[in-house]
Amino acid sequence: MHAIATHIWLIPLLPLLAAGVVALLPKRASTAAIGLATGSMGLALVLSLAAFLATLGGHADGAAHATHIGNFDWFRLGTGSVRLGFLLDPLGAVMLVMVSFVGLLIFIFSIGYMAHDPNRTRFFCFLALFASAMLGVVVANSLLLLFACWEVMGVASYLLIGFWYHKPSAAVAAKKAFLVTRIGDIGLFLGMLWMYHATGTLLFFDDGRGCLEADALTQLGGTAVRGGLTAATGIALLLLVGAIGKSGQVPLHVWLPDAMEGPTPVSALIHAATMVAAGVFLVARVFPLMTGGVDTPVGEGTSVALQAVAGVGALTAVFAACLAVAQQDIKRILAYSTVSQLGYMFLGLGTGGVAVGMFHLITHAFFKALLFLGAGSVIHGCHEQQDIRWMGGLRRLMPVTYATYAVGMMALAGVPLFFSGFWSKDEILHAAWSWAPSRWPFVLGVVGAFLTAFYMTRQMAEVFFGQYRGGVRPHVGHGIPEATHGGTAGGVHESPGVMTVPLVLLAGSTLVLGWLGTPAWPWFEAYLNGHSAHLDFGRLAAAWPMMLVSVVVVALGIGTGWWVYGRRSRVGATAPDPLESQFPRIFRGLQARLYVDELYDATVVRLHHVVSMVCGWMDELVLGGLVTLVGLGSRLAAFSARSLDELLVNLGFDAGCASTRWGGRGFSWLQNGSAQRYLGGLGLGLATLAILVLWGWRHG
Amino acid sequence: MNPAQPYLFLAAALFIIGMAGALARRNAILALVGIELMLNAANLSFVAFWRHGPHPDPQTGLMFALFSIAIAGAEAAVGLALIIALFRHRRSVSLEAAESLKG
Amino acid sequence: MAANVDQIFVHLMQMMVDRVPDAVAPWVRAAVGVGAVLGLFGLLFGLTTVCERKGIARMQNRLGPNRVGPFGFLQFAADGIKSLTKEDVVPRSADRVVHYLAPLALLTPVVLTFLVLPFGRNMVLMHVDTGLLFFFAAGASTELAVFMAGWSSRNKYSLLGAMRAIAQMISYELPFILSTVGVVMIAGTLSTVGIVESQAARPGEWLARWNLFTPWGLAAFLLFLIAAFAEANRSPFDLPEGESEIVAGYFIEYSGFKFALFFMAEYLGMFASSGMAVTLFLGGWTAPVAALDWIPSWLWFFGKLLALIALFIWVRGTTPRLRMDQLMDFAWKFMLPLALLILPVVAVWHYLGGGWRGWLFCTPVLAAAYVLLGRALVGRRRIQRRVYRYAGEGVAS
Amino acid sequence: MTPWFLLFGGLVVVGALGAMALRNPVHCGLSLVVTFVGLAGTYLDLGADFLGLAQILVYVGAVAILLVFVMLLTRTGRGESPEVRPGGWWWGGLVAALVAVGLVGALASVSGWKPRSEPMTFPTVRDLGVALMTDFVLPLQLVGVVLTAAMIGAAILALPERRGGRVGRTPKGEEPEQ
Repeated sequence: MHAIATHIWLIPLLPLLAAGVVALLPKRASTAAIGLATGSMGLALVLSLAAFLATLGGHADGAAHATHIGNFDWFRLGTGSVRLGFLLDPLGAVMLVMVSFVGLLIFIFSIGYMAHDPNRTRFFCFLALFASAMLGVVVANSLLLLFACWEVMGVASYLLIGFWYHKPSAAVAAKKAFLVTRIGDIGLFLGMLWMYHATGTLLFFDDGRGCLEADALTQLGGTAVRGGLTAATGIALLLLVGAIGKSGQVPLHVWLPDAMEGPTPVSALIHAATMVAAGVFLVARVFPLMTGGVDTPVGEGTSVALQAVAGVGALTAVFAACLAVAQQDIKRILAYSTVSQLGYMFLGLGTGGVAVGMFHLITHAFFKALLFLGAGSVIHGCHEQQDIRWMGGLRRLMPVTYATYAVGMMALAGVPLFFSGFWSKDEILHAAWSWAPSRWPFVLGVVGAFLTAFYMTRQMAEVFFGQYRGGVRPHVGHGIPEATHGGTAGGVHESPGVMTVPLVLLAGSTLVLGWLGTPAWPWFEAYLNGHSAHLDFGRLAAAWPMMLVSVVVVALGIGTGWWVYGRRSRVGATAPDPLESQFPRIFRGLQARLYVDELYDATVVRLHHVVSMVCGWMDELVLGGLVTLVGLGSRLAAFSARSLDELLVNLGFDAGCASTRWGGRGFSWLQNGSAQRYLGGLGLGLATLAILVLWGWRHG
Repeated sequence: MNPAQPYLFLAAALFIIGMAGALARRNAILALVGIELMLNAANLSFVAFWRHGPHPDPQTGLMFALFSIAIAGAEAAVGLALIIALFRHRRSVSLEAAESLKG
Repeated sequence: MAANVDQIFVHLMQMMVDRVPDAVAPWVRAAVGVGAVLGLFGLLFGLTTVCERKGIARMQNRLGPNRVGPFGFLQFAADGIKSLTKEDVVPRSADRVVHYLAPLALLTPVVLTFLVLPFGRNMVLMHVDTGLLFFFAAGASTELAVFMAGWSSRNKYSLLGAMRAIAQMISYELPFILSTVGVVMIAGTLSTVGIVESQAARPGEWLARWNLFTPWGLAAFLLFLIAAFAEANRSPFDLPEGESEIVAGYFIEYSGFKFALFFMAEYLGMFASSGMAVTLFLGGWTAPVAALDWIPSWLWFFGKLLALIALFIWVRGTTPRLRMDQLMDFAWKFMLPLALLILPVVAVWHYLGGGWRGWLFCTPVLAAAYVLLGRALVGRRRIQRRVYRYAGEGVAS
Repeated sequence: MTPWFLLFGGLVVVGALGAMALRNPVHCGLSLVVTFVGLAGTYLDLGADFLGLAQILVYVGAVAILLVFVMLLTRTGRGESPEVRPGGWWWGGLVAALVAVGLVGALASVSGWKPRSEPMTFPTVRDLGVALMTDFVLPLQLVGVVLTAAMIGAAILALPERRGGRVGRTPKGEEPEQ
């Protein structure tokens, strides 16, 4: 019990060491690299499971919170010291298990997926680095450590998205992801600074002195800043900005779909299961702060920060779902769906508290990883084809992928009873319904649920039903020779076992996980709060109207989807989308992602250009222009004086003229590029200062 | 006269000589020499204050001078590398050769 | 009795100082000490030159000096008189002041380095806390003198020689200094006396604790010795003076007594380096085994010193000259990394407390580094027996 | 004011004057060495042994050598004509004189200097090392970073440049075009 709690730092350390060692390996030692990275991840999973079991034992013997902390001095600066720490609590433990389990499966999947890539060694180094940073975020007991891991994660994500850096689109996408998340990170950083300023510590828990504990929270909640906000709210909002950036919420969602340029396992690992969940996790971690520093009952959600969380979440859920409807790229659809589901998580956090949001996070991680890996398998089978218009009929060609994908799809759509997505989404909708401040999040959530069912049905119909439409266009894959595929099915094949086994495992967990959080047996919530759960079908009875609503909505969504796409399957790859022929303008608008990128191009980027132009211009003006201007002005004065002179008096002003001109030249003489003149200026300044001080000293 | 004052006067003299030279010489290397002299003057006053200052701190002044020496080493290395780069472009180490960078 | 013999020079010095007034006592002590060192090492210098010439001659199947004095051993006196009486030629275009100052600027720091060498128990001229640093500070100043000599002669060979010498001395100064840091880490002091004392046998031990007897000490000793060869501009690192390439390097334009001064400074520098090697790694004036403690400490020191000088002569007689790029590669790509590696190894050794665990860890690490660095240095070139091809053999093949 | 101070102070001033006023740059560099040696002596006189030796090791052993080496590399050994900017001494002297007025005025007007209350304790090398590893460990690390950066920067600056902006070693037998 205590052994794992005090050695919790081993979990992120192992993949980090693996990454370090792999980084030093030569390129050809890919087998060793794969073994090291996967092995370290496996060990991390074992340790995570041990940690998880330890927290389970914690509340069996009646402890309120099975939280273990280990803090240490990082370095000392003057009299103060900067402290870091590690932490194991149910929230972290469940994340640890999820991250290491999904991570391990994705590592294994990558072995097959990247089998032909010459740079496998580098890839596994980055993967391990990423996993280490993510696990570090989970076990960090200090906002500073969390931030550091958070940034390492950002770097690793950048490296992985741009892994195929020879593709310009990948390089651009990596840069975009990095820069956009950086905007969020500024918020997080500012929040962190503010937190340190206000409480003097960045440790979350420190025996009553941590910044998430009662003393600090009361102090923060009691400190009013302007606008009627408390310091707690301010910090919470800033941290929320960081979470928004990392989790791809509106308005910083633009990077996530582009990030699909990376290899598919990366999309599964980073942009479905783990990294984007870090934002949600951050909000969950600082939840006491989010509630405004006072213990409001969960569900009331009166604090400004929580309202912002819920608002952002609900908006994102619907917005991204709309965009997902019109995408053609199998991974982009999933990407927008991820954004949308993350919105649900925020909605759940904002309206229902930690357990609701986290439950959806966990279930979503599994089925979205499943979907992404399924998509990867499809892409791999179709020779790096990503456009769903060029697929079709894969049901017969890739049966395992089809079956597991269907499980993932139904979980995501929220098909009742057997699929985890149903239970977690239902809880969110339930919480949103009973949320006091507003009914809007609920309405948006229901609309989002409908859209989710709709677009997932569309995707299924396009990819797995009908006839195979590929094999006509030349492919833009990497390293797959053209000759390997022929025949009617274009050489589409089921993926090897190393790729399908993770799929099956993930599908299994998707089916099982839902039962951990049904209203009848809310084990998950109880686990996070440190109670023990009781089986009670009465609660199920109380929840059934909401379940009915969501069942109806999902049925409606799937029905509509099937009616539009499934009835008649698409004839050819170039045929227009049925929706496109019905509502061309709306569809194109959605296809173009509602022009958000263009909006940013036109506003933020343009503004940035303008600002930099203005800066450049100011620079010229101040450094060069001003001097010239002064000179010119004096010359102008001189010229007019001379004209006057010549016109009127014709004598007397010549001298004045010359002296003014000399003055202008004198100013530009200051800026003559001679280092020694500048040094002389420094010296003169020093002398003046010294003499002034001396003067003041004598006479002051 | 207190015991530190001669050393401080010496440091001032060194500083002034260095400054005059750094301002007057055309040769960039010698301007750098002048700046080194000024740095050394600062070091000397650190040590003088450490030895004779009123505040009985056993190490801080020395440490300051020690770090200053280290930084001055780095400064000389980078400065001289710059001069070599300048020489490669202009075939001259005269500071006037570097005056094209003006506003 | 043994103790008296051991301390005989200390007693002599004390007797001499006791006879003068207190005010001048420190000056007398300093003057006598420096005088003794100069005289002793001057004599050693003379004898070494003769021995070297004779030794190398024997290696090259010649006779060497054999006319002046018994077996030619007074040759150095003859050479000294000759150089004192020769005309002192200064080139017309030379920078006279600098040209004149250069030999002095070389000799002074070299002589200063002897101040901190402990020649025997209680026999050190300047007992300071920062002895090792003093040694290196003085040693570093010699490069400037080399530059002065080379530059002021206004001769392209001397300038080339000076530049070669400076580049070489700067490059080898790093491993020279770094290889001693391990010793400082173990001894915990920069004082040369303290370092020697830390290598003496503890009561009850039969073997002394020379740093040479540890894996890292052996490696550092070899590095230090190689760097010392280079610092002394001796074969195989004698590029700055290569007669066949640049005539005589930076002191081409020196003649007569000034030339003799250069010559002497070089040999004194070699003695100082050897003395420091003895102090740092060979236990200074301590006996290797406790049973031999009765032999006077200064005998031990000079015995070790003479052995090292013999090694210097032997190496000079048997190794070919390196090329400039080989010289630089060797310093930067082999010696510097190895010297840096020794530092963590020493730390681990200290942490493990030496003993068999220390050996178990340090030896493989150092050996592996040696092999890997060596292979990296040699590169893909295979070392093989040299094949001699003579003119007239077939051009094909 | 000890005789040592007079000796070393004299060396410092004479050396500095020479370093700034001699015509030949190499003479200036050598004169600078005299200043450095004088300063090291002053430090020793003040009781800062370690600092004095470090001064010799760093300045005489490295900086001065580097200076003269660069002088040789840039072929300024013969001295350029004119060595001083037109009006340079006038300008430099004026600024320096003003600074001198400020500094000397400040020094001369010092009053109420409290003598040290307790006897001076000179730190040993071991004390300095302990201080470097405890109280000053952060500056030490920073200096390490600065030195590393300076080393890399200097190496890159001094590397030959190739066309197309890439910095790197030119292949053998292909001198960079000037």
